[in-house]
Amino acid sequence: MVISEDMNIAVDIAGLKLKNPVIAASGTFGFGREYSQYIDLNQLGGISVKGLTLEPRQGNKPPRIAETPAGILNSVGLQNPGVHSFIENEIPYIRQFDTAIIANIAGNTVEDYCKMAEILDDEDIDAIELNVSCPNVKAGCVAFGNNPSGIYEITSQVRKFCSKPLIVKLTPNVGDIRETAKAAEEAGADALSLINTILGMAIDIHKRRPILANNMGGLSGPAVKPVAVRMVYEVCQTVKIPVIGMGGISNGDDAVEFLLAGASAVMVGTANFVNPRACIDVLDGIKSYMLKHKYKSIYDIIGALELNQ
Amino acid sequence: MVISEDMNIAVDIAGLKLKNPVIAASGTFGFGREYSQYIDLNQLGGISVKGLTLEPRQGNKPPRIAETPAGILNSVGLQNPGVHSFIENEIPYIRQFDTAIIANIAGNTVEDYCKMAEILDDEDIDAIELNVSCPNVKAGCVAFGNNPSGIYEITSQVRKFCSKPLIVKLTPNVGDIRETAKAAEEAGADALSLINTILGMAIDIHKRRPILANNMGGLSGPAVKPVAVRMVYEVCQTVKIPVIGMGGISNGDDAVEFLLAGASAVMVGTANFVNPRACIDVLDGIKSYMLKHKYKSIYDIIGALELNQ
Amino acid sequence: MSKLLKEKIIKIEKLAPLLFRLTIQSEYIAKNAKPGQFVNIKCCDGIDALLRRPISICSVNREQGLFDIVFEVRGRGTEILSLKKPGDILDILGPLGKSFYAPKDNSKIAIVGGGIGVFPLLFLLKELRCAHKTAFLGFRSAENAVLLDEFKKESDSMYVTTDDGSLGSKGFVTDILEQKLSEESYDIIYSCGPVVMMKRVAEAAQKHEIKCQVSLEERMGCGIGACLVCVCKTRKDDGWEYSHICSDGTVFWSSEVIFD
Amino acid sequence: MSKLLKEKIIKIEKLAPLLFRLTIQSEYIAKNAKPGQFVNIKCCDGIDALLRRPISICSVNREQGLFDIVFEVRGRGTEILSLKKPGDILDILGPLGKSFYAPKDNSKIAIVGGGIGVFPLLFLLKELRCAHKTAFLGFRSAENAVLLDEFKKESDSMYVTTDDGSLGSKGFVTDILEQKLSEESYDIIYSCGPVVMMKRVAEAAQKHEIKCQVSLEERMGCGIGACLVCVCKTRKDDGWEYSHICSDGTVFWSSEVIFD
Ligand SMILES: Cc1cc2nc3c(=O)[nH]c(=O)nc-3n(C[C@H](O)[C@H](O)[C@H](O)COP(=O)(O)OP(=O)(O)OC[C@H]3O[C@@H](n4cnc5c(N)ncnc54)[C@H](O)[C@@H]3O)c2cc1C
Ligand SMILES: Cc1cc2nc3c(=O)[nH]c(=O)nc-3n(C[C@H](O)[C@H](O)[C@H](O)COP(=O)(O)OP(=O)(O)OC[C@H]3O[C@@H](n4cnc5c(N)ncnc54)[C@H](O)[C@@H]3O)c2cc1C
Ligand SMILES: Cc1cc2nc3c(=O)[nH]c(=O)nc-3n(C[C@H](O)[C@H](O)[C@H](O)COP(=O)(O)O)c2cc1C
Ligand SMILES: Cc1cc2nc3c(=O)[nH]c(=O)nc-3n(C[C@H](O)[C@H](O)[C@H](O)COP(=O)(O)O)c2cc1C
Ligand code: FES
Ligand code: FES
Repeated sequence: MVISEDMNIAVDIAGLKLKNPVIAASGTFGFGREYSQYIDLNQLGGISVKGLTLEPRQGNKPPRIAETPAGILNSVGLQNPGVHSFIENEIPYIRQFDTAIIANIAGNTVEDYCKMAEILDDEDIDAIELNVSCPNVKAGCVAFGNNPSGIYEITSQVRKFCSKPLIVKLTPNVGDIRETAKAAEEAGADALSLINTILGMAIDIHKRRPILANNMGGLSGPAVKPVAVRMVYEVCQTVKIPVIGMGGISNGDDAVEFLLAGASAVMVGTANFVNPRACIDVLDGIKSYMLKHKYKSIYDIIGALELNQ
Repeated sequence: MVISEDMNIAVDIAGLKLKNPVIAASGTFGFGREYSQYIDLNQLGGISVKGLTLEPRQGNKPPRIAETPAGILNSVGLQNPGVHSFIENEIPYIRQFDTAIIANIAGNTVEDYCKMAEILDDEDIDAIELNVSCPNVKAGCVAFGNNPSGIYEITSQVRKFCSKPLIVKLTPNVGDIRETAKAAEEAGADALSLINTILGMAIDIHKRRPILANNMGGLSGPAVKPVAVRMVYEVCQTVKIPVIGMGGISNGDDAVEFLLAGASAVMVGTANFVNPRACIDVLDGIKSYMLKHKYKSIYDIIGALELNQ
Repeated sequence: MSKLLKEKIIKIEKLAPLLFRLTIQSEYIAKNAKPGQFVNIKCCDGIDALLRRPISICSVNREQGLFDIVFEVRGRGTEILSLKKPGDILDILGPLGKSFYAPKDNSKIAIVGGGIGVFPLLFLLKELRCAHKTAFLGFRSAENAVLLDEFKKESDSMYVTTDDGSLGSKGFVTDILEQKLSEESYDIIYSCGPVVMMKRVAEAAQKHEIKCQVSLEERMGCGIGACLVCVCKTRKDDGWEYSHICSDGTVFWSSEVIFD
Repeated sequence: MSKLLKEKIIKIEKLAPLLFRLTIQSEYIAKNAKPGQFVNIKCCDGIDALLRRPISICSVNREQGLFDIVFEVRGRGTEILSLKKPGDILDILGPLGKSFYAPKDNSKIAIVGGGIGVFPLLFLLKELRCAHKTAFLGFRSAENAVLLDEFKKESDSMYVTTDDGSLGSKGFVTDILEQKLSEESYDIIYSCGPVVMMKRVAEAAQKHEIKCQVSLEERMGCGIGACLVCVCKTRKDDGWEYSHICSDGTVFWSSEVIFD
């Protein structure tokens, strides 16, 4: 751990106050429980929990994961115990720790999203993250995420039921992410998070079939980092609301790229599988970078990128 | 070299006859010359030459390359000696070898493309590849590539001046690549090639600037393979014309993924930098795979993927 | 409790052309591991073979603080692992997963292993203190039938089959098992190997009303129950659900599992 | 002619905390390499540190068929390289690039090196058979000022500077060069190091009307002139063009180069 008494690394994401900018990414960190034996959850800025649906879901057939060069494809398909079980069993557990709880939600219809937002708005969570971009379920959230009007519609509807900070998570599977970003902002999102996974496929050449039972899946991990950094930069240049950056972050240097590009916080996903201490290592790495360059505040880094002429 | 007397690996891509399905990808193989000291160019199915413009171009400022996890970003910006110098100095050189010559062309206006097609149509080349998707030049080809109507317009115009096989190269930086693919097919393309590079950015965190002088660049290499395979599969399901697949191919197994997904041939790009013998290794790998599984014809593999239910 | 450990490789042996045994120094694993558990190994630093590879624990030496794994080279990760040298440090997460049910001392048990699934059962045999142990071991060919001496030492009777008949009886290990089951019975059967094999073992056990545990495999992400990728179908009152092999298993009662 | 080679590492020495010398067995490179040329090294199999890393040849031993490189650990590739052991096989492309101009036997020459750029000039000094050789060597600090004995042996006079004054004179190597140039002249100056340094060397050479060659660096893809990424601005009749450092250089006449 880097000593950093006089360093200010707390961030405020449209009312979501985080003691540091490192959040565990949805779907990669369960409900925190599983990682508590390897790291002190109190040290995390926040946890975005596994994507929740109104009713419990079993998800897709296995295999649900394939390794690709410097990345993975997953097709979990939103297996989760449902929002009610989350409220009953998981919130109390995570609340033992001093870390923000972000409820990541997904649905098949606008009504699903609204209902979940309404239910969760009364619960002890810190923010809601709209997953309108999961590539692994057939109906529903995909359709909203890949066009500006879909995003606008769902965001503005959910907004009515949500008094907590509302984060809209954007998909990279679009022609111009600035447009979906703008739509979410105009519809009342408090913040944006990106990127979700990139649609991909891996083939078992000996079986002549896709490795994933679901055929396609979402790409994440180091491989996607340059695409994610570019998109975060583009979005930060386009909207005024804060942005949470993610995609392939494995260490502090990776996180600093996103912060420089304009992200106010970062999420760490796939790296948790490789290194259960990844979130802490990312945080320590950010601090080392600040120490080395004598930055006192995380806001000295956020958006500090200068373009080459 | 795998012995394969009775193996049929020749492919016919809408009249472009290749003795085998392995082509060196545009921009990664110069004009063949540079690699002739490491491999026998006679063994290649074809060479897609460095992207040509009507007039010579100097390209972008350096640095023009950045390494990313399992990939590279490049922003060469189409440095090339111009189409006339190509005709005078390069065609005669490559023609010494028994391999197909694909002229990759790019321009700022539809007229540029048409003029080049008209000029090249009389020359001793085997096909024209329209680069309507280079992310590294500001004006011009980007604008055509990222929407169906742009692709339709340019393809149908160029078609008028081009009696040779016309390949349209698609960009992955779109929401749905099936739409640009369909547009190119409808406009008269003989074949499609994909993917070009994915727009990305890498940041030097100590200088707080993008590594590339041009700030953004195109991602290629192993990292993009799952995205490329997915797109090739999607396009092959959508159009009837043949497809040339590429994106991260480094060995025979990678190439077989693209062939199974429906590509009639593959191009090898970034891998040439890592391994100057990459094209030959890819070819040998395809043959080994065919031997192992006792395929007699390359057409037994092409499109042979079965989906999981 | 599992831990993230950096442990030293003590020995590496090539048992067959693609089969290796690694001996690793680890007080923690040697002390805490139970039969059926696995470790999740980062085969190399960096992004090449990005994910950890799950490998079962094949035996432990509690006094010397050592444990063994036996693995087959299948792809990039296991290839890198096979090139390790004594003295190299390995990044290990473990021990992970639930272990086999411990039978009563006077039980008569059988283990049924196939292929690479044979080796984790050696750990079980070694740990079991019970009246009578029978080992049914199936291999592809004689070449892969290694560590037979150890299996022999740890069991009261042993049956070996190979697919090609190059050692023991020719055929599937389940053939012999089914044959034996018509003659004698066991209190419990433990099985690890290919799904088709375990399915047949489960069916045979059910037919003869013998308790049976199987150790399942699936592609994994985290290995600790967080990413939810490693599922298998298990029964529940009103139908089925997806359980997670890494954390709910890898060992399940065969009656719980829906093999389809 | 360059070749794709798999060659054995003979020796690895740590010269300073982040500075290493590798000795590699290669008949082909030892026989064919000329001063100023480089090799392009695949630091590891697989995708970690994907691209080859260009490293200059620091000296060759033609009799024994060996060559040396000296490199600084900067990132992932050079880190992996620094962990190699004697006996490891290295995947090398080389020798690449154009070499330094060979001066007349009776010439009086100077080399001006800065930082890591010092080391390729040792090869040049060793090969040059000329009347008088002066070495100007600039380092960050005493710690990095290694192989001085060898430079001393190969030169008739030698000047060393360090940025912090911990060895030799404090300041930039170009300060001493400029001072010396007001007293004596050289037939040719060869330079390798940071761009700012080479720019000053080029300006001093021009001022004193001395021929000057510089060896440039840029991020590379292929190293053989195919990918067109490694450019520098060079003069031509009607203005400038982008030349390719890997194939048109790395050595250029300083009068050709536009430093901006
Ligand atoms: C709980 C468990 C215990 C295991 N115990 C052993 C053991 O003791 N000895 C042994 O040789 N093998 C064992 N395996 C299988 C072993 O994990 C795979 O052979 C190994 O992961 C293959 O990795 P690779 O890099 O060589 O292959 P690649 O095909 O390159 O791997 C690519 C990806 O697929 C995964 N993968 C590929 N095959 C399998 C498989 N059969 N099971 C799970 N994941 C796979 C890899 O982990 C990796 O993520 C076990 C698997 C599990 C789930
Ligand atoms: C012709 C030539 C000769 C060289 N000779 C030497 C030498 O003799 N000794 C020595 O220590 N270094 C030399 N360098 C610099 C050396 O190539 C880089 O330090 C090295 O590539 C850094 O790789 P890395 O993986 O450690 O760093 P990373 O930063 O992890 O590398 C990332 C990418 O950037 C490239 N890169 C980073 N820094 C440089 C740089 N300064 N120049 C070119 N590419 C860079 C890498 O090649 C790689 O593609 C030379 C460079 C060139 C172009
Ligand atoms: C196994 C897995 C499951 C995921 N599940 C969800 C999810 O439920 N909701 C969501 O918004 N994102 C989900 N994601 C996407 C991640 O939150 C993140 O956006 C993506 O993985 C990119 O970050 P990374 O490269 O750091 O993993 C999942 C990712 C993985 C790998
Ligand atoms: C340095 C470089 C230059 C390129 N130049 C061109 C070009 O001029 N025209 C073109 O159509 N594609 C160009 N490409 C894209 C490649 O042809 C190919 O589509 C892409 O790199 C994906 O394949 P790969 O992953 O095998 O490299 C270039 C790629 C690289 C890396
Ligand atoms: S591997 Fe992640 S839940 Fe089992
Ligand atoms: S590195 Fe490819 S042209 Fe110089």
